[in-house]
Amino acid sequence: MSEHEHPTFNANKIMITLMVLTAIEVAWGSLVPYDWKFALWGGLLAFAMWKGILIFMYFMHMKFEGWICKALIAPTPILIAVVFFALLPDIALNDRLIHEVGDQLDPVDGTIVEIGYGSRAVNPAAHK
Amino acid sequence: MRLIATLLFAALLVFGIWSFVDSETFLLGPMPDGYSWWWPEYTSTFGGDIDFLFTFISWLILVFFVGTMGALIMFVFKYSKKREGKAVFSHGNHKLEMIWTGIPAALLLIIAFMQMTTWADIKFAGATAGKQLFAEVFASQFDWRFRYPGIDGRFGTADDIESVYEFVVPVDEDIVFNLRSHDVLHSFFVPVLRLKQDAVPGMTIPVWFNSMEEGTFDLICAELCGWGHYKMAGRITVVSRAEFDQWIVDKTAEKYSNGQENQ
Amino acid sequence: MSAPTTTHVKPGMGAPGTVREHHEHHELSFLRKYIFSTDHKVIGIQFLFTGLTFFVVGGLMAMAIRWQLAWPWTKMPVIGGILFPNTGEAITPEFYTMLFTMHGTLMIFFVIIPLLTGAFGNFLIPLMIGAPDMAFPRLNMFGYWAMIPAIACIVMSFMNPGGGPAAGWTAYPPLSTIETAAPGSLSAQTYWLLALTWIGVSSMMGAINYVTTIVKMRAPGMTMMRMPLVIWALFIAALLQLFALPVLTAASIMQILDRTLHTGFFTPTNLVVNQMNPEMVGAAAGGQPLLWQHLFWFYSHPAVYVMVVPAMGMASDILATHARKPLFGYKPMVYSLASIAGLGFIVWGHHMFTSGMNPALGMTFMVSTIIIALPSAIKVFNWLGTLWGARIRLTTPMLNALGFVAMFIVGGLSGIWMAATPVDIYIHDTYIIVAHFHYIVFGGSVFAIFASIYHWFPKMFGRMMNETLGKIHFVGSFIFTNCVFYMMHQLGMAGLMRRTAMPYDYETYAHLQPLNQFISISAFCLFAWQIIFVFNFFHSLWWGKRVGRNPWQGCSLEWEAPSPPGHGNFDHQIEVYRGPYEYASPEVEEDYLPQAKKLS
Amino acid sequence: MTDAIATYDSAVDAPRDHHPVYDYDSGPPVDRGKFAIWLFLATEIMFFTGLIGTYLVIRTGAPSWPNPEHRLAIGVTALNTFVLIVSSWTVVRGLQAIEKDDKGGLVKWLGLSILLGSTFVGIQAYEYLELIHAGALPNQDLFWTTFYTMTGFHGLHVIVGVIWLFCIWVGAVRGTYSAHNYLRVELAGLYWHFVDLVWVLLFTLVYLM
Ligand code: HEA
Ligand code: HEA
Ligand code: CUA
Ligand SMILES: [Cu+2]
Repeated sequence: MSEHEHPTFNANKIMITLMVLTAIEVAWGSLVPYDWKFALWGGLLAFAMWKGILIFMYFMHMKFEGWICKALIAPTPILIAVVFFALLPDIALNDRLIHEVGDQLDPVDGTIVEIGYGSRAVNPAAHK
Repeated sequence: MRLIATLLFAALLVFGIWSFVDSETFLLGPMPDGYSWWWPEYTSTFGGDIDFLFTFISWLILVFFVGTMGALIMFVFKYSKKREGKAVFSHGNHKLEMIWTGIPAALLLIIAFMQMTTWADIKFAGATAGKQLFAEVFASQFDWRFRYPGIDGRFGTADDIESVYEFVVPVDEDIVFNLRSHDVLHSFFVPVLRLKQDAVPGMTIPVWFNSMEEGTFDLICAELCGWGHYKMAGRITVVSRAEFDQWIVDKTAEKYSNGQENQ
Repeated sequence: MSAPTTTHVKPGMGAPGTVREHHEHHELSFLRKYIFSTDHKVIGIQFLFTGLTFFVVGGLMAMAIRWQLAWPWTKMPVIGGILFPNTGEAITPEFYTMLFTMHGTLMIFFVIIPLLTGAFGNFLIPLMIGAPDMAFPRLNMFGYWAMIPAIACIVMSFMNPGGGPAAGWTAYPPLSTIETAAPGSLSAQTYWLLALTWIGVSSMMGAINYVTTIVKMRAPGMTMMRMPLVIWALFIAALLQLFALPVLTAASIMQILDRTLHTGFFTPTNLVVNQMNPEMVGAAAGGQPLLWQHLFWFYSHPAVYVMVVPAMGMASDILATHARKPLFGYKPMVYSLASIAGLGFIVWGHHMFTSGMNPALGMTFMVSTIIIALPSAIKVFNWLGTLWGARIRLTTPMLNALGFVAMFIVGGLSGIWMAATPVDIYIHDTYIIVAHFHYIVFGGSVFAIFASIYHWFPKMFGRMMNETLGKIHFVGSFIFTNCVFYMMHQLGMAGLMRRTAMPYDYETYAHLQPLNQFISISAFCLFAWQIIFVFNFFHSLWWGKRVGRNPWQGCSLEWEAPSPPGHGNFDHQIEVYRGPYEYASPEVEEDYLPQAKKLS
Repeated sequence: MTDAIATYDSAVDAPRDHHPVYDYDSGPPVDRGKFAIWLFLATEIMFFTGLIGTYLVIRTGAPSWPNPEHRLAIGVTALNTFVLIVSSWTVVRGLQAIEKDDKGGLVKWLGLSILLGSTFVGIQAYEYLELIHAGALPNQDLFWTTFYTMTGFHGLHVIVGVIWLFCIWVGAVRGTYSAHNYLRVELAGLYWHFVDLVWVLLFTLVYLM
């Protein structure tokens, strides 16, 4: 039935790569300090992307698909970027947010965590 | 049918032109003292810029309206007549296509650029940054409250003055205020000031205006905020600086005489 | 476009032109034939009837809105006693809020989108590309049946004892998520969101089907660039739905969770609504109302193009057919449709200019919004180009299509005001907006729907609709529509805000009541005038003149099939030799050259 | 105007009975089912864009965010991640088996995938129970809000995937699929891999980051 010769790739090899990557990732996540945002996030995102691409290309054999399936998926990365970057200035980097910091007790281990936003008041100058 | 159709579309065209050209009294004759079917006179400094842009765009779209509707009416009138022979066998014209893509594109880009400075003047952070904060405006279901720093000019001190419903501001001065809400969305809308800004819970939004005229004007909530949205009215009273200072003094006196210093 | 003879027959999965034998000899039971049908034509007609029914409901709500605005808080004639026995038979503010919320929701999600994509998408796509049915008939049936829970939810929402949803069709939080903010909307809003989710599922199933059918099931010779513009339009609208709708679904789910599980996506900290703090009663907080607005408009702006793009396609088809002239600039038309769709994804912020959105972002959205007027301009000019030098037959479909063009121009041009950020500061949420979108959705989409009903009614039911009645219907509708919606611009110019139950207490608005009364009376007339259409529709259904395959002498493939087409659509093998608009072709004697006609 | 409207002529206009159904495949060489499933996956991608995008912007906007290590059991979930990846791999093996007409292989590998998928759901259910027991509810704070929404919807997808695979497995046991007919296996597999892919991202973003 299928329209083309089915791609043969070594699934075991991909699987093992994924396993190893996951292991490294977990190690990375627990070894890199939580405050080293750049290294932590950068590394983790890179590993996640790598794994995602492996699954996408081989397990979902997008690599062996014709142009048509690629075209169907092509708009999504663009739209993802559009959504994300349009939300950034308003939600993530919004400097007009002002909330009192609310300390909360962590329900699981009882430590105090800060949830909510710091007082990033507008125009501190105006407030004198 | 041909005549009826032509007349119908022509009526829309005539109507449209009429509403633009005779915008003040369109259809219903002269209005009582200063009311019109058009925008009310502006009183803020940036009102002029906005009105200019509006008028400019109005004329531009009027031109396109007349052009396209005119062509439509003409073609309907001319080509729905019973005639011999077939229609023109044409699948398009590349050159024409370029022209009628190019000209609107240029005009649209001009509009886009024209408005940037006005927009930046009104809304960008730079327009309010570093300026003395005049008041804090709280919107809540369904009233407006205004907090002034009081005589000492500082917020959060005992002599802060609060006013409900009425926002008193001095004329000819840049008024910078922080707009807040603690329940749902509201919108600070003063038609004559050409000013509208939503109040968003969780956000403090700096807003500014400068009224060039004295008087009292309606302050309207323009964002749906519940069943009482329609009656969430306020009032802006623009007075001279001297009157304003006097008002502050009076308010302070009133506050202390009522024994309301429980800040 | 001039009839190249080489057909790009790409062998697909099977041999080219696989002919399946037809085994259907027995009559299907009534249930299988009309209720649980997998036939795209029946499903299309199901959508048509559902949509029109809700159109009447939504229209009635509009009338109630108009009653309130003209004669606020006065006794409503006839139905007042039934609806408001306790408030002197007059509308209450809560009820008014619910009225426009439900009016907007029904009209957009249960009328225009189901009619355009559901009814005509289903009916026309297989017929116009020469396919026997949709690619997945069963999925298609489920697509219609997913409307049923949606309808159930919206009815539940409407009938909710505490009152209906009260946050506008845009459902901005926190008004929509905090129960104390809008008394009466306790579970109604949740049902409303569920209805939206179900209707989304329905649209998504439809869209997957349309795209697959159009790409995979075109008749031999029917290349993409030979498809009628309706099909292009429906194709593009389906893609818009596919890529935008899931985001709304995700957002509605978040809002449902905010309401039911008290999560905190859209609830900021330290909220105090009606003396109640959500955090005190155990809700999470720290979220942001603007998040919803972004996600909502990320879908709902493309959705407004879903409401106009198929209408544009229909108008293009009908204009060319009844002008007896090839469509002017087929390719530019296709490209402009595609660019409307593409740009449609990056302009949603123009609904949020004054919402507290970052002003720099506002400027970006302003530029993209202004640019999106360009493809629309191309379309308008090409329609006019089509009329130039034509031999116009002023039939009812043609009149309605012309009405579409005229009103789309008016509605589209007022969009330019709003796209200008500083101007939008004044006109945002005023009646200019209401006028703008009613011109496009009522004057535009609804007139295109009227045109399409008149145009394809013979194909759907094998009978003609009455032309004279149709013309009377058009003339009256056109006049009253303009009386209603043109005058709304004037209201907006005076600064009148939308969603105001009783504006005349404001000094600024006190003088507007006579104008509102004029608008309301026109609206009642508009509604009453539709009785002619309803009569014509049902009368013609049974007693209309029988027609043959091709009553309008059209070129596209649906006219090759019998009227109404039987199971499997075509009774002879279709092959396509040319584009869809070969009217007035010099190659033949008649003034039309059908796509499937072979010239020796 | 009505002169343009052709009247009904039964000689040409009446439908001809007993005609065959003309079904033609026009498009690019890809199966309809596969085409549709990719469209469907595109909608799924956009759906998760909504959820994950929301999480990312809320998270980057928050000045402080609890370290997931303190709140979640990373070890168990890492194990779960392995389970899901292995299940994806078994599906691939199943597909490769049926391509070679190895029907027994398909049954075996698919069965394994279903087991692994169920294990994943089980472990996640256990994790949820533990968390809820410890008092972590979605209305606690934004961390839990986003956590439950994202993993919950992913979990629902896994359940749907398991049911789907199970239907395919029943077919495989009955011997429906062969080297010439395995499209349905492939489609279910595509969905399963997609669910796996989403998990790979979620695990990183929610548990590790
Ligand atoms: C089918 C529906 C539809 C369509 C097609 C459009 C088309 C457009 N819309 Fe509209 N819009 C809505 C439905 C629609 N809109 C709805 C429902 C709302 C309100 C939602 C709510 O808040 O409830 C809304 C609100 C809305 C706003 C927000 C206003 C506010 O709330 O403050 C804006 C702002 O930019 C806008 C702009 C535009 C523009 C620029 C177009 C353009 O695409 C129009 C392009 C067309 C033309 C320009 C006309 C034809 C061209 C010519 C004749 C050629 C020459 C012209 C020039 C060179 C200028 N619309
Ligand atoms: C798709 C869209 C659509 C349509 C067609 C309409 C149609 C109409 N609308 Fe509506 N409207 C909206 C979409 C639409 N509207 C939206 C989205 C809002 C915003 C809501 C919000 O703020 O949240 C709104 C808001 C809105 C308001 C503003 C309320 C407010 O803000 O306070 C008003 C006020 O006058 C109004 C009036 C009307 C009128 C008089 C019609 C008339 O044109 C209606 C006439 C109807 C008919 C004439 C029906 C006739 C029936 C048939 C022809 C079917 C025949 C049937 C068979 C054959 C079975 N509408
Ligand atoms: Cu406050 Cu509307
Ligand atoms: Cu829009």
